[in-house]
Amino acid sequence: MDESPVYRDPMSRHAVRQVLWLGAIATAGFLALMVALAWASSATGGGSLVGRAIDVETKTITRALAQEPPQLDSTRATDQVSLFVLGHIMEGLLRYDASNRLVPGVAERWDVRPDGATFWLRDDARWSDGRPVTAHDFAFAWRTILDPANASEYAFILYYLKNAEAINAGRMPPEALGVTAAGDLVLEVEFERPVAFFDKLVAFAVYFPVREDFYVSRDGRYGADTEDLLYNGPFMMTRWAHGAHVRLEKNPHYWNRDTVMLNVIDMPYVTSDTGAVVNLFKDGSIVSATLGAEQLDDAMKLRWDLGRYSDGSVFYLDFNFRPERLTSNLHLRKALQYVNDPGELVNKVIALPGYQPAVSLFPAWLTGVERSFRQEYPPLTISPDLEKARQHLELAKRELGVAELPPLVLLTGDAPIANKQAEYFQNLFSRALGIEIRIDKQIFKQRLEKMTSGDFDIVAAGWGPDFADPLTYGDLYASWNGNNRGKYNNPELDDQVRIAQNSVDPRTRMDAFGEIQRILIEDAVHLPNYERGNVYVQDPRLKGVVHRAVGTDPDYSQAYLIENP
Amino acid sequence: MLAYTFKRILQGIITVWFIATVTFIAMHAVPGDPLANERATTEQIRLNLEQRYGLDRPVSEQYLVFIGGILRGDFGISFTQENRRVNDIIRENFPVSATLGILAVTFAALGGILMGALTALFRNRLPDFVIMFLVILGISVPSFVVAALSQLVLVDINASLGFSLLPVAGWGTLRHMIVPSMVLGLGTMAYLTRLMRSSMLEITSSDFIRTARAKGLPPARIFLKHQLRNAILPVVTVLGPAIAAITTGGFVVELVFAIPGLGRYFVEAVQQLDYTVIMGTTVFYGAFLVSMVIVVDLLYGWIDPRVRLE
Amino acid sequence: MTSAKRATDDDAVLDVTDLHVEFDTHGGVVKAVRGASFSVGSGKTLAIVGESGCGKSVSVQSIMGLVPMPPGRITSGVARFDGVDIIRQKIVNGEDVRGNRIGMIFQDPMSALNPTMRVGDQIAETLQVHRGLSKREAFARAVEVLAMTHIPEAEARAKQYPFAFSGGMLQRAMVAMAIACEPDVLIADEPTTALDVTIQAQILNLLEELQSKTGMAIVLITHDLAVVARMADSVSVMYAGEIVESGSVDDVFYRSAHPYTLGLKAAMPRHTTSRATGLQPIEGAPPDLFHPPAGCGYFARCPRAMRLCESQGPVRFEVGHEHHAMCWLHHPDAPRGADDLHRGAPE
Amino acid sequence: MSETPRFSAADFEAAAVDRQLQAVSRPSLSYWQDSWRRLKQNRRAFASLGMLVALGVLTLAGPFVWRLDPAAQDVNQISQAPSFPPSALIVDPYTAWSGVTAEPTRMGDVVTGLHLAEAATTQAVRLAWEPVVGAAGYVVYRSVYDQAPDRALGLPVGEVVGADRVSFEDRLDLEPRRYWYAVVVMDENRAEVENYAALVVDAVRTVSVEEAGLRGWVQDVSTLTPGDRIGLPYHPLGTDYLGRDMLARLLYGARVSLFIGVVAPLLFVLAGVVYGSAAGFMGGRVDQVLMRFADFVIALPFLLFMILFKVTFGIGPGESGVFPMLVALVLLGWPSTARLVRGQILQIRQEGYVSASQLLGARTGYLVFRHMIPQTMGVILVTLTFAVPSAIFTEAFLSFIGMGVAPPTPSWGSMANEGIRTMLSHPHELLFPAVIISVTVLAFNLLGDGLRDALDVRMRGSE
Repeated sequence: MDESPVYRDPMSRHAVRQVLWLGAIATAGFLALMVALAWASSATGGGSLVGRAIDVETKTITRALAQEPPQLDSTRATDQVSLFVLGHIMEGLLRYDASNRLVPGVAERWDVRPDGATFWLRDDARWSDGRPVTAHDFAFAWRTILDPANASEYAFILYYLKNAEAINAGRMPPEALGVTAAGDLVLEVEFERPVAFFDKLVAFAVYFPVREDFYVSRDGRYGADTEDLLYNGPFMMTRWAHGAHVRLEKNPHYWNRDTVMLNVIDMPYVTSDTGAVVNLFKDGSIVSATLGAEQLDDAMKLRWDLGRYSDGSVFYLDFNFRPERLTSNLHLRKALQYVNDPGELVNKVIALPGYQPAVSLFPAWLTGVERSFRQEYPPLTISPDLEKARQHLELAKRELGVAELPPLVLLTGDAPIANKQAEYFQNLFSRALGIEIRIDKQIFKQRLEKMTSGDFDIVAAGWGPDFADPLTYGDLYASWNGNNRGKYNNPELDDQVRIAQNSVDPRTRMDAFGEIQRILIEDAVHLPNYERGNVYVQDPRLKGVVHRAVGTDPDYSQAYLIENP
Repeated sequence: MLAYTFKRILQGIITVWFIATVTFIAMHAVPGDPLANERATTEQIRLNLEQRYGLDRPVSEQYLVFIGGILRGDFGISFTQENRRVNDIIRENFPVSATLGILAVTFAALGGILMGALTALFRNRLPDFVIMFLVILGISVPSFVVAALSQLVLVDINASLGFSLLPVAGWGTLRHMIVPSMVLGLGTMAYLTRLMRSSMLEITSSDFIRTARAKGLPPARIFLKHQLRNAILPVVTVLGPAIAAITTGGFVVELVFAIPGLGRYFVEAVQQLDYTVIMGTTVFYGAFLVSMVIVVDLLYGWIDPRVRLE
Repeated sequence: MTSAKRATDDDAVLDVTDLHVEFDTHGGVVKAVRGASFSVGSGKTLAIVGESGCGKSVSVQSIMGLVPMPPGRITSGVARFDGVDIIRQKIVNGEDVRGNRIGMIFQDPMSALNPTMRVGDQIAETLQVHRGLSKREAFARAVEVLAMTHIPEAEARAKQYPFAFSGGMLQRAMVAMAIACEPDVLIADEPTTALDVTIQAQILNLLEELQSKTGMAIVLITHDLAVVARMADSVSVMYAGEIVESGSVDDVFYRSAHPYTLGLKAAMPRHTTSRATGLQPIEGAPPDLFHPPAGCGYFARCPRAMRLCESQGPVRFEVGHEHHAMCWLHHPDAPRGADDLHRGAPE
Repeated sequence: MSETPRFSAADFEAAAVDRQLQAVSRPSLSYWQDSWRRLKQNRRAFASLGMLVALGVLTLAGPFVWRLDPAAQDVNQISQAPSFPPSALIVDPYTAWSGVTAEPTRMGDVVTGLHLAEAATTQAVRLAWEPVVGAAGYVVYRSVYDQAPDRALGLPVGEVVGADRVSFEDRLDLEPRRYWYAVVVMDENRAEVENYAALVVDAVRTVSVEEAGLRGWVQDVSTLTPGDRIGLPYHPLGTDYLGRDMLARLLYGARVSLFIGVVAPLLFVLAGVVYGSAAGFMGGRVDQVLMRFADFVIALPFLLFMILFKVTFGIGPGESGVFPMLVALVLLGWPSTARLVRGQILQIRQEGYVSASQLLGARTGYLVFRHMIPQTMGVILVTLTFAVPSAIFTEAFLSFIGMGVAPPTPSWGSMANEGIRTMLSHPHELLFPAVIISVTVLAFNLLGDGLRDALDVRMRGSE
């Protein structure tokens, strides 16, 4: 009986050819649909041509933005990206130059006295509509910030001006502010109390000018789009597709325009994923990219030349000093202090060259009287010592009257880095001292809620500078400061903070900051972790880009292009 | 048919109203102060901010303001993106997400049906195993990995070619859409492939296919008119929610490929407790989902007459 | 003397000889059809009758290529249609035989139609494929054919979907579908089994009417002898994969030449059956086709079984003009009893 | 035809035929027995069943076999790829280095005499050099490739301010490998000059006595003296981003991920099936209301309600909320299955056998579960096998926002998510969890396929 199956199932042989043929139509249909949709979406959405990183002829550079600038109304801006864009399209009374010295901006001359300050404006400072920048613009801007209706979150930075706080509280009208335009080009300022670093304050974006008639004409939409802004800085915004594309072009009306070498800063990519940004750099689409630990090997293999800069912020573990919390016990904090090893955290766990182990609340970049603050006031160094730590632990247990410590709660956010560090500390404290740490992971707003309500024992926190003076960190642990989430209350420290706030003499202020630093370490008020920095790669043909801890960072206003590196 | 559609639209509106109300209550029940920021704000500034966003009024009143807003089609101003009306966010970012979503779903559906049919035809033979393996990989590997790896491949291709065949990231032209939509559609395609295979197997052994073959119809016609038409039913039922999920779930792809879509607003709004954006996006997404489900049910009715009258 | 060679009927439209079909199953190989031969002339109706599971459906379906292979296999056999063996080659002078030259209807109409396609379209489909008619022309023709099957307001009905049809109407639609291309042969695989008696009669009348009008041959698969008596010109009785008796309907009914045929007739209720006489079922069950018996398949249930029947399979004896039976009782040396088995003229 | 054969008279005697009743040719198998037999038949499905059982055993017995503590961190072995067990040199505990200062006398734009102040170890590499007059400071670079040809200096690991301070201690992520160092002079306005002094260094893995004791590698610390070599614990699958043993974490993580990966899909598919079949079967107004509620659930913002669940369930810090997570997964997971099953039921409801069974007085519950659900088995099994990976990764996402498993308990999904961040530099951290998840999903899919074919009544008796 022959075995050959006489007759194959017709379905399979024919069907394959037909189904594959069907597949071909399907793919063609899919592509056709794509063309149609592409046409539709490019008509509505933000289109971005695939630019190359650098175009030397047109002096154009292309880079990425970490996120869409949320607020370009300088009276209400708070976040890093908005301040970066504002730093390029606006200019305050003073600004920082390439080597971070304060130099004239809109103001040609200025004089700061204990009770106030006078600024003489240059006559050739212009807005992008050609009209001159006057003292009224600054007065109006500062009054608007303090006006309760404007609800600006940074209003407290202007509390140095006379009656500022009262105006912000609605007890006085904005006109009562201690600032007057004595003529178009002279600005008189009265202080609520003496402030030695007022010149550094006016370089901050919150103190930028706003022209009243234009502000009023936009009726509340000021800063919402390119046509709702007036520019007096080196660049102006010519294109803003929200969340997709920001384009800055040289401002022809800027008084200092001949020092501005670039014509266009194009930012057609908005993403916070470091991997994507590095890929864009690798693809030659953007001029610079910040590297994560993930991309270091790649960078070295591709033989990129890398730079690094500190972004000025410092990170630490804060304790909760409310009486019912264990962490209010000094000996327990001392025990944790002797186990804390910022060197191991930075060098092993984070392993990014930009970072520095922190030894004090005051980061290394701060300047003291003449030299750097750290050289003039070296902090007491606490090197890890297991013996002392365990002694303090015993003392703490005896004081608290417990044989074994109950678990401590470490509150942390939901960013991947925060998660990694929390687990590191959890293991460190349990292995070295036998203390059980429970990690309380919360999403951003819930974490803030718990920090304000004090629902934690230890919390991972950090602080970035607003102006180039130690006071931006110095008052963090003052009992009246809202950011003092652990409710640390030390009259001795409060006195030093008031001295630093009110005196004008640099030596007295720096001694006060030295004292604050000593108290924080001796009283183990917090455990310093690291000073954050970045490693970045930049197209060698782009020169003159300035990085700084305070002020516009990175600053392209003095940048220029060279033909080949 | 028109009456049926109208009835469904009415039900849809009620559903969306429910979604809005429940989300509103949930949003206010969740701890956390929408105005709090990393920098503690003084009490005075907090009050000013509350007045600006109308948060100082009792929740019930805020709800009425909100519902009134929706009826007028105004979702209010975002807390975090202070100058942007939520309407603008949706108007500018939704088309991008929708384009990406539709492309991804089309890619997923075509791919899924085609591969599902092939695996059914070649049951337990080589193509079945190969496609099954790809499907397993498609769903076991997190979408972030797929996105990042495909971006790397793009970079290498551009590098080796010397010019930019496909842009590595960004949005605007067709060339920006090809890779992101494929990556986004991958997971759904894997699911549709398996669904299609399962229903194809059941249909192939049914009586009316035997009749069709007895009628001497060419296999392609049998496949297209008879097998496909019946096997596609479960796929269609899943397509509705899939379109909605992809359109708004593209957060990872939008992040890696720097695409200005709506996905990121969904996630960040909840993290920031940005009430107006949460409500705006949720209500809009609810409406979009409901309309997709209606479209799918109508499509389902058109394909399978048996359920048409329900 | 058994005829050495059976004269092939020159007017036979479909002539199947020595068909063998097997299935690979987990339990081993099932020999479903063990050498079936039958043929039907144009305008004639051949009934293939037998218990369920005797292989009658498999025979016709395997010819039409409807048996999935694997697991099915046609190991040998020829099905000559218009001079071509349609087992090996489905295309006869350029046209696919199925649906065009040979139509087929099935037992359960409820599931035999595509639920998601209009009935009219499903009928029109065959015309579009085989006659190249446009969709509109095909649909119009479909309505006419549907009308031929006496479905009321065929025009409206054609636009409806299968779920809106009753069992009888569905079967009519099936018939319409099968005869749309005026096939030469219509294979009806137990067309009336799923229908109640009144609808059954209507369908059978319809088939007769269509046959007389178009002269198409009908191969009717059934287990209902009443239907055979009413419709068939010739009959093949199938048992355990073999045609045990074949001949004209009168030969098989009145001059039954095989004990199984007698058993079938005895099991059929007649007007004379009364509560007293009752029906005589055939004891036992068909043999297991995993290990088909060496001898006669019916041996275990045959009241006239002889020792020879157990050891050796019977040969086909010609017991009359085109009347054959596979039973050793027709052997010249077999004892002649007074039973009513027709023995044909002894040598 | 052949000549009629001749027989003897005896052949024609009546044979005695024993009328035994229906001979049972093969044992009759019940539906489930038949399905089980066909499932065993299907080699692939049975192999996958074996795989799943093996995974189960691995989960339970694993941690007892591989004794390492999944939470023990070793900062000296962070993100190590799988390799044979390393050994380390014992040295005295690390003490801070005051560094070297020298008065600059020599002019020029490059430092000279760049040398190692001490032997290079993984604890610290201490460089020292001769100063240059007029330098504002020095920048130290380090690369893992030769810097020479095109001045690719690599990572800027440090900056020294002041011309007189002429030493630098590098402790950044040191591994026992070769490093190329470069020291560049910064001129007065802090710009780096072109040429540089280079030094090649081979670091040796070292561990301090105190650390060996603390980590428990050596029972009795007193026996250790600097200069000895000890073997560090062996990590066959390497270590993760905090130096924890990957194999231990995979074994321990299996408990969470397999539990969630299996139980959650079962529950929410079950819920979906019941809900969907109810909607599909009853039809009409009830079906409309049920389906609109399903749309309503799908449209709710997942993240917001996860936070709400976390608050309502009152998950304290550090408590692992596996049960509430399960509830959350089920509450928000069932709609898609429900919609699918409803679609199928609508079709099946038309079938003849359903109305026949109704005629025979079958109650709705019996009707749905006995007649309708088996028909939709194919679709249900596909959804079930697809829900496994999504459940595993949703668990990882929930644990990430503090809702699911509290650290340091590992789970496959969270290990994979962590591995993504460093998938280029340390691929093994992503590879192992991703592979084991894929294997689990493959096993479930093959089993699902096998079950689909085994349970499919129409395939009964076929291969």
